[in-house]
Amino acid sequence: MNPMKIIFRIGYIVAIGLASLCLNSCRNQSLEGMVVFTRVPAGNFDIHGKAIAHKYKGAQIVAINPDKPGVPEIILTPDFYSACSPDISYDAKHLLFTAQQKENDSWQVWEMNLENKTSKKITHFEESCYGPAYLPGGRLVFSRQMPETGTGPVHALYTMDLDGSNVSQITFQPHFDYTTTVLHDGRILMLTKQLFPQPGDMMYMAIRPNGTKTELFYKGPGSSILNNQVYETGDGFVYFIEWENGNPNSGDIISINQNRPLFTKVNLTSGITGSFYSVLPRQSGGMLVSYRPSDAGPVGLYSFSVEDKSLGAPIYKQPGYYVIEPVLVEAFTRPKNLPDDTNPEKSTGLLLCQDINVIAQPDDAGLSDNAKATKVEVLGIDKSMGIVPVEDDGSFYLKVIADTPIRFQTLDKDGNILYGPSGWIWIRPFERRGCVGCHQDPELAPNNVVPLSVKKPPVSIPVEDSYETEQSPTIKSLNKNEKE
Amino acid sequence: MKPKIQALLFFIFAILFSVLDVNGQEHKMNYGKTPDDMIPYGRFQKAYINFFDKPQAFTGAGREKAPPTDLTEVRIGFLGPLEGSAMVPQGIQMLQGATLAVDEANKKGGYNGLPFKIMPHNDVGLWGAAANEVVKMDDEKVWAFLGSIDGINTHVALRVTFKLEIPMVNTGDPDPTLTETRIPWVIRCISDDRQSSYALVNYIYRKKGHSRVAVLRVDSRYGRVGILEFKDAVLRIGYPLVLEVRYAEGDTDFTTQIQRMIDSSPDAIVLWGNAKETALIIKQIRKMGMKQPIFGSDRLMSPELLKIAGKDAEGLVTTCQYNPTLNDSALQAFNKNYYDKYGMEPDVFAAHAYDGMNIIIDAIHKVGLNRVLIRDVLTDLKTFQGYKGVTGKIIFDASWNDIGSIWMAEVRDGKFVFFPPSPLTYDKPANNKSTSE
Amino acid sequence: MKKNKKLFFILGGLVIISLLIISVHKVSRLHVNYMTAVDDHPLNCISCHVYTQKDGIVAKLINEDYLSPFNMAVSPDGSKLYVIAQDGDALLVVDTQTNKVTGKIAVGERPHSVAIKSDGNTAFVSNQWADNVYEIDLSLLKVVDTLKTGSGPAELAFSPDKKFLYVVDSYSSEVSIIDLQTKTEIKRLVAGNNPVAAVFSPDGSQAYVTSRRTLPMPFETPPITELTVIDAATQMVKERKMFDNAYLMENVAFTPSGDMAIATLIRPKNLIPSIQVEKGWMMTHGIGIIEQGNEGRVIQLLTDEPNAYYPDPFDIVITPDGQKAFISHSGADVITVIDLNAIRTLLAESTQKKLDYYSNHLGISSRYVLKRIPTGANPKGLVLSPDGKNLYVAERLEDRIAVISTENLETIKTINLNGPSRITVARKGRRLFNNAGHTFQYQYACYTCHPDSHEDGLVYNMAGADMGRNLANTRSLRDIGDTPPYKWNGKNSSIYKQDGMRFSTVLTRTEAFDYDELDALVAYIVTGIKNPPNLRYNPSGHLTEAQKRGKKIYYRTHTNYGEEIPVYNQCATCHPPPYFTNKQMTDVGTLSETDDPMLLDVPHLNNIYESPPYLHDGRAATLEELWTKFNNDDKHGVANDMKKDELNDLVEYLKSLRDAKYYKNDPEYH
Amino acid sequence: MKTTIQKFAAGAKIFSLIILGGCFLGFTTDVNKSDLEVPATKSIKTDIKKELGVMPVYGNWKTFTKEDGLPADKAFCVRIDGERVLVGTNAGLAVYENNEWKTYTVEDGLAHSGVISIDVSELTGDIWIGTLGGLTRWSAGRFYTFTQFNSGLPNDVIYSVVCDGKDVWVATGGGAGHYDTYTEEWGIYTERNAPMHEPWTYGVCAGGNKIWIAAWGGGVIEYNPKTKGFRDYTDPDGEMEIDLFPDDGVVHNITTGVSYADDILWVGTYFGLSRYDGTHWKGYFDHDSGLISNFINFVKADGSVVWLCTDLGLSSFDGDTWVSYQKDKNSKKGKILITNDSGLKEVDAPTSISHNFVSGVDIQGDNIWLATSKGVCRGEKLK
Repeated sequence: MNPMKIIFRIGYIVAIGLASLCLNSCRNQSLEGMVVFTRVPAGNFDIHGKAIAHKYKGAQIVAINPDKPGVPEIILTPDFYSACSPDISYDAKHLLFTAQQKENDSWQVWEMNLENKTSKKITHFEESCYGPAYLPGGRLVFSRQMPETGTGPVHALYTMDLDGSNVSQITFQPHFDYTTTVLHDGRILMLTKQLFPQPGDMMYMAIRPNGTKTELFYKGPGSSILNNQVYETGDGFVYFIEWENGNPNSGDIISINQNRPLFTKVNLTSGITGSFYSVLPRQSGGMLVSYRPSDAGPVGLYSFSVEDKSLGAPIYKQPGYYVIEPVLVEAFTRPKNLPDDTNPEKSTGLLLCQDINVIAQPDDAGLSDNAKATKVEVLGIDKSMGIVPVEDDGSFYLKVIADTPIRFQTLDKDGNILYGPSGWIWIRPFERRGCVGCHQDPELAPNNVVPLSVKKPPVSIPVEDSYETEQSPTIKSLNKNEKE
Repeated sequence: MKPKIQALLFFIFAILFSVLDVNGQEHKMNYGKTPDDMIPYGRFQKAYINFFDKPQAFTGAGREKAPPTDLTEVRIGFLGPLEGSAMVPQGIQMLQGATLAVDEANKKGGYNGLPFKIMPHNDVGLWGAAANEVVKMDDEKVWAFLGSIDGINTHVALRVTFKLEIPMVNTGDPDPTLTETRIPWVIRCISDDRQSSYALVNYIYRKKGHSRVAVLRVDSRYGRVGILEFKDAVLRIGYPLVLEVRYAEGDTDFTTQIQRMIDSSPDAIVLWGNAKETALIIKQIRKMGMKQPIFGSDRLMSPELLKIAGKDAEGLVTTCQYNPTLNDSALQAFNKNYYDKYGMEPDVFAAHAYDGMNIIIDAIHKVGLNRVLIRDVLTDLKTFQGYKGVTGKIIFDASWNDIGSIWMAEVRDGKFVFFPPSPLTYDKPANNKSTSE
Repeated sequence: MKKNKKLFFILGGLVIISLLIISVHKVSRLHVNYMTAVDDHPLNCISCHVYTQKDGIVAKLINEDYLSPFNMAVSPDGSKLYVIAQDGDALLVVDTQTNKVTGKIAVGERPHSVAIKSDGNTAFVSNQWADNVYEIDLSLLKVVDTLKTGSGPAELAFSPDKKFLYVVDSYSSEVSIIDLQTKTEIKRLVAGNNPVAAVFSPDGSQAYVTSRRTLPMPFETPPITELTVIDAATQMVKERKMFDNAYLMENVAFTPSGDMAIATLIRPKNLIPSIQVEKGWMMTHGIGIIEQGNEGRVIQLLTDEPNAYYPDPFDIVITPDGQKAFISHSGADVITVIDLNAIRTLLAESTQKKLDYYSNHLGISSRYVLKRIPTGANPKGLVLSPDGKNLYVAERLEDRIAVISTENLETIKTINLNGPSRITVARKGRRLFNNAGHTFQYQYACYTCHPDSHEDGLVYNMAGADMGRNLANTRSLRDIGDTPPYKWNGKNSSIYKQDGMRFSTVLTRTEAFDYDELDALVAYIVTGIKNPPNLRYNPSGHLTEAQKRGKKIYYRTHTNYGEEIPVYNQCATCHPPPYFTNKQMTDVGTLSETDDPMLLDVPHLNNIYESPPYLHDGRAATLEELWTKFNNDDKHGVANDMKKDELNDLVEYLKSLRDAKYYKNDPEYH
Repeated sequence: MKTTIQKFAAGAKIFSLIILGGCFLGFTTDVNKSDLEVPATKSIKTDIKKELGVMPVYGNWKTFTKEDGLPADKAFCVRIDGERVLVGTNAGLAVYENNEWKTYTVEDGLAHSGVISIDVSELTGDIWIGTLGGLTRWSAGRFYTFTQFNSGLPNDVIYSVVCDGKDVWVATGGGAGHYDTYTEEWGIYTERNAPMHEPWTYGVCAGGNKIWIAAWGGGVIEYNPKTKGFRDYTDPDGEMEIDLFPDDGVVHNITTGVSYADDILWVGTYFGLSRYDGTHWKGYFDHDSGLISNFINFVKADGSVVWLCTDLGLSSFDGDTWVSYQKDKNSKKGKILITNDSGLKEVDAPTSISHNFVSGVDIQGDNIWLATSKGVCRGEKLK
């Protein structure tokens, strides 16, 4: 080898090293205590909050120091065409976000090292992935757009290790599912909206990171629109933005109590005109909110006092940009790392319903015999999976094919539909799920009795032969509508 | 219906009090056919009161109760050793005998078209007792029941029978005290140990002229109560036993007891126990050199004894409550039908159970489905007095004990040969003080 | 060459040593992996081999003698607080002005409650493990008399005329009535199962006695726990109020007007397959109310919330104005404040049917829970100052009393009882054991199903692979350190493994204990849970005649018929002293159709009389039933040859079995 | 055919009446009916009073049957408990309170619907109920059942139960049982550990610091709780079919009941009555005393008076005078038979006991209650 070449090469390497050192030292500016948010070009923003996934063209993730107004912002994602949905790791050293490198790329999840600002692509799907969030145990959860199967733009939640391995789909329903936050108890709080057979309302559901035990967490009145960014504070409050009854001009800050989320709603900003888009409670107290005072003008970052229910001065506001999804670069308590009781080698899970006839707030008369359901029908996406008679105590016990969306409807003794179809559910492999009833008060604990149905082996779903032959009236009409 | 029953009752009453033949017995005799010289304290003292001169009436209510209208079968209880007892083979024979009677009755149309049904119960439930089984029978609504063999279990059953008021027919327990409780709900259709004892005493002492008798008996209620009458009788005629030794149920080595017998130098031996142990005893007696004649209780009349004791059993004399070889058409028909149905020879328990069950069925036919009326007819000392069954003629005394004829059997050429015992002598009824004047 | 040789030896030695180290390491790794069922445990030998020392110098060094304040009473003038130190076997006198402990009177073993006479001069202290009550002269701070009671005396109550002392006998399930003039017990009345608390109604006409365990119920039927009503005039039980589907009714209080009596309780879900914690599927906690009007209506209401549970409610006190009730949740380190007027309104507007519905409702508590006040570890006894202004809270595992203002509902101060300042590993474990923080949404603590670290008398549907299968009778945790394996199916070779990852997956359903926590928990379970003395059946070691006969049967080798009993089927083969278990797995013919095929762990039998029901699935309500009902084939020992009186003798002997220490050095048992 | 039977019936009636009349003639004295007719008031004619001495006489009988709310007509036993009366029938426990009957059965927690013995603990008020299927403790509304399977109870058929302080004793066919309510220990006494031939026991009572057990076939067993020692009292003649001497011991070994009061033990049998004062035995029979029948179902001593429930009516005796109560089969009216040194007096009464087959009796204050084969009845003390 030519000595010159060798010297040149060494020089080159040293130069690069020095350059990168220099660059690094520039980049290694600590973000501790700063606020990171998404800055969306005004024209690309969904001002009515209807889009569940945030995938704004040209959006950038930006950091500012809220205590030092006037100090210019740092753009963290200059190398990306668009970047959204920042999520800070528990030690505040990393950041997850979703981005497209070039204009026509799909959106994928990236992780940024906040010390050196370098990013690493984590998801490698053909379809886009949105809304990442850290999970305990070195994993993350995100929403993936599913290949089209005729049930609409279905998005499902996935989890994987931070190195991209051990990918696992955890939701299986014709819905748009999206992660909002991970609750302190370790469950994922998912924003979800039914797509098939007809569009449903938005609601928050809590779900274990292995996709089991999904339950309703919160739903607003009517067709309220819910924001995809939720925060739980250390004292047990949960904050988010709700467009009550779908009113597009009034996104309000809502607080609910995590102990009793369904019935503790407080609208903190009903007295404030304008619309809110994001809320970020700070550990030190107070809040940062994305707010737009009127129909015109940008969405800026403001401080907000919960006690006074009043807005402070704008912290960051830039014409032509909407500022949303603020997060704090600040270490916080890791949620509980919930154990996984599913078994990927199994193909079924079990479902127990204690009493199909339990109803919310019974009157003293109780249900008449005619109003009592004696059978339950399990419906798949496009076919009935069988009709199962319930036991005398109203219980039924099913072995359900795993990771398959199903719905239920209750039938009386003559086969007439009493209630239903219900919303979609699915059972994970080896999951064992229980419910008190089909349409009971969601705050009702089960009565302590041995359900008659568990005295026998479970009924397998789909019931043999019923898959094709026993087509229920519901499915028939469904198929007919589709054809039309 | 009512005047009819009343008539019947008053008639029975009248009969009991007025008819000359007070006890329905063929001849006026001492209680239990006891020979005069064997009357308790007969030589020294007249008893202040004799208890069993008259039958005990049942004065309780219940005769007016109408039969149920929703029956699909007529249930009759059965209590016997069916598991967990050394007597299970006998219990099964008893059940088969009873079942044969029921089957025959059902072939003839049952009771007004309703079939009879046996409700079998083991007489000693684990951790329980016969009493609990009788309570279960009451829950099953039986009209009467048959049972059992063991003296303890039968007594326990009898006691609760009185509370429950279920007529009880016993065909297998020879314990004399069973009918001496005065509970007016039981009749016995098999001769008791008192009759066996008297026959043996008569035979051993009077006919064979022995005077020094040693007894080896099983240490159970059967052995203890059975030998009691024998012991009392020989004492009263002046020949107290020279020795009474015992062994436990299930024992196989009797050397000690036999040596004690040798030491007591008897001129005859009486064995009171179950066939199996007694057969071993006989072998060991002969092996140890005793040549004395051997006599024994009713349970020894068994193929099992012949099989085990073999040649050593030759000359053994026992009592038996009936003669299975008697040339009687009913008996032989029973023997045949039984063999055809069960593939085995009936034993004494089967034959008596057959008779007992037939008596129950007859009683139901006569008075209908009312336990008190069934009791009344079973105990009226008239309807079934002198009943001719396959086991012979049944004669009830005032305590409803069967004091009909007994048989004796001797082993000759490896077979039991039956013969009637010599008659006991009676002078005149002794000791006439009775419960009411 | 020589040098080489030397080098060779040195090298060789090094190789051997390193090989040794490696192999020791390897062996240790294997051992630890086996015992813990994980492969990443830090090979910390202390974890299992030091903290679990039960006696000896090491045990002395690593442990402390804590006080553990439990129940309390306040002097009539409010100047003194009398605190039972449950582990300190003492009655502490606290000056409420100076917040200082001013006196300490040694009392009997495991004191439970203290009652102060209205003149303030005399205290009575129940000694739960000594079966007596001490009379204490408070001016002299001296025990002046000992009153004999039934077994396990717990709460004390004076009759309204102050002539009688009612003593709740928690172990023998009775109430002893003691004539305070003659100092003798005049009678015992049957109470509920494991009664603990007694209180007289404000008008003095009746006493309410709550109990902890369910009455004996048929297999697979819900628990029912009794509140016993004693008529003060006749001194007889007047009525027995039944609380369906509830148990562990630790304490009860009347409102000053007497319109309600409120007891703490737990509503367990033992009959439902234990497939999830969410939505109250395992345990719920609340109160039982008896209305004075409405024909004495019995109501149960929860104090839980849909996503937050407040386990192990222990004590309850009601303010003199009848407006507020305070409940100590010993499993959540919280005092719940209840608005009694809100309760009154709810009761007034609701039919019984509605109230029955509410008894399972997790949201209804919003209507009457005013506040949750956090406390130190394991709040137990509560007492109000006579003026009702201060609430004293015994923080048992803190050796501390918290003082809460009943007006602004804040903790205003704490009183240190001067226990050891060091928190030992076992103490930390005991806190973990008692606290529900390691269960999803705080729904239950270890203590909930293992009250007093014993067992709760319930059979749980633990739902192995399928639901409705593999019922499991809760087992006592007393002195189990030397009786591995654990679980009825014997799958866990150590307590470490028992409480490890799988435990969190199927039982607590939240993050597993970390290794430090596991160390602590295991240390507590192995060293800190003792058998109470068997004062009922074997106080002195001298067996009764029946027990002696029973012992002969226990050790017999031949049946009554003289047949030899095979060694494997003799009692003492599987149940040898000192623990009366051979620590093996076996089949005694007791598996039912709903059990997966398996062998069962041979249970230890020390203090077995305290643990009904029996068998792995709790089918046998009494010891007798083991043989009268579930041993038809003589597989669980040969017994069917026995007479009933022999069985009685055997049962009497089994009841005499006590702590293993009594058998370890007894030559008769070897 | 029918007329023949009726004629026959009538004939038989007359015939048996003659026979019966003949029987009575033998021991009834000539009485002036008009003098002795007891009016339906609560008083007795003074001339009878003389005869009676201190013996109480009861009348104004009121009968309760199924029609009045009893679960069954067949009653086994009766026990007065303060303001209420407990009756054991073959269809459950009937409780009479505030003029109403209420029935408790297996559904309520009773061991078995055949209730054959009852006692009340003076100490705790608990009711102990002996049934054909176990022993039930009924305590302030809660039923707890002991059976031969779930406890040390000797056998499920409880012929007799008695509370003695904290101890409960039962007589069963599987032996006498002793339950210490404090220690919850069961003791069983049978032929294996007590001087009995067989385990069958039929009655048990407490008195004189002793427990007395009627051992069916074994006479009377005395148990001394202090010394834990036993003693047996059997019929010295040892024979079932006779009683050799009436006063040499218990009249028969088949004993059906024991009762102790005023330092006297009374023993009922199906063969007569025995009295034991601690030194001497005395026997009483229907032919030599005012005892109405030798067949004694139940015996109950109350102070100086003993009550004998027989198959022919109720007898009472205070050591001097016998008073017996019968129902006249024909007139359905009552009959009072008074026997003392001066012979027998028979008095008609407007009301009668419910049935002559009497199984149980209890007395409290001015009230007496009987359990009979057909109904329960209550009598009032006549003054």
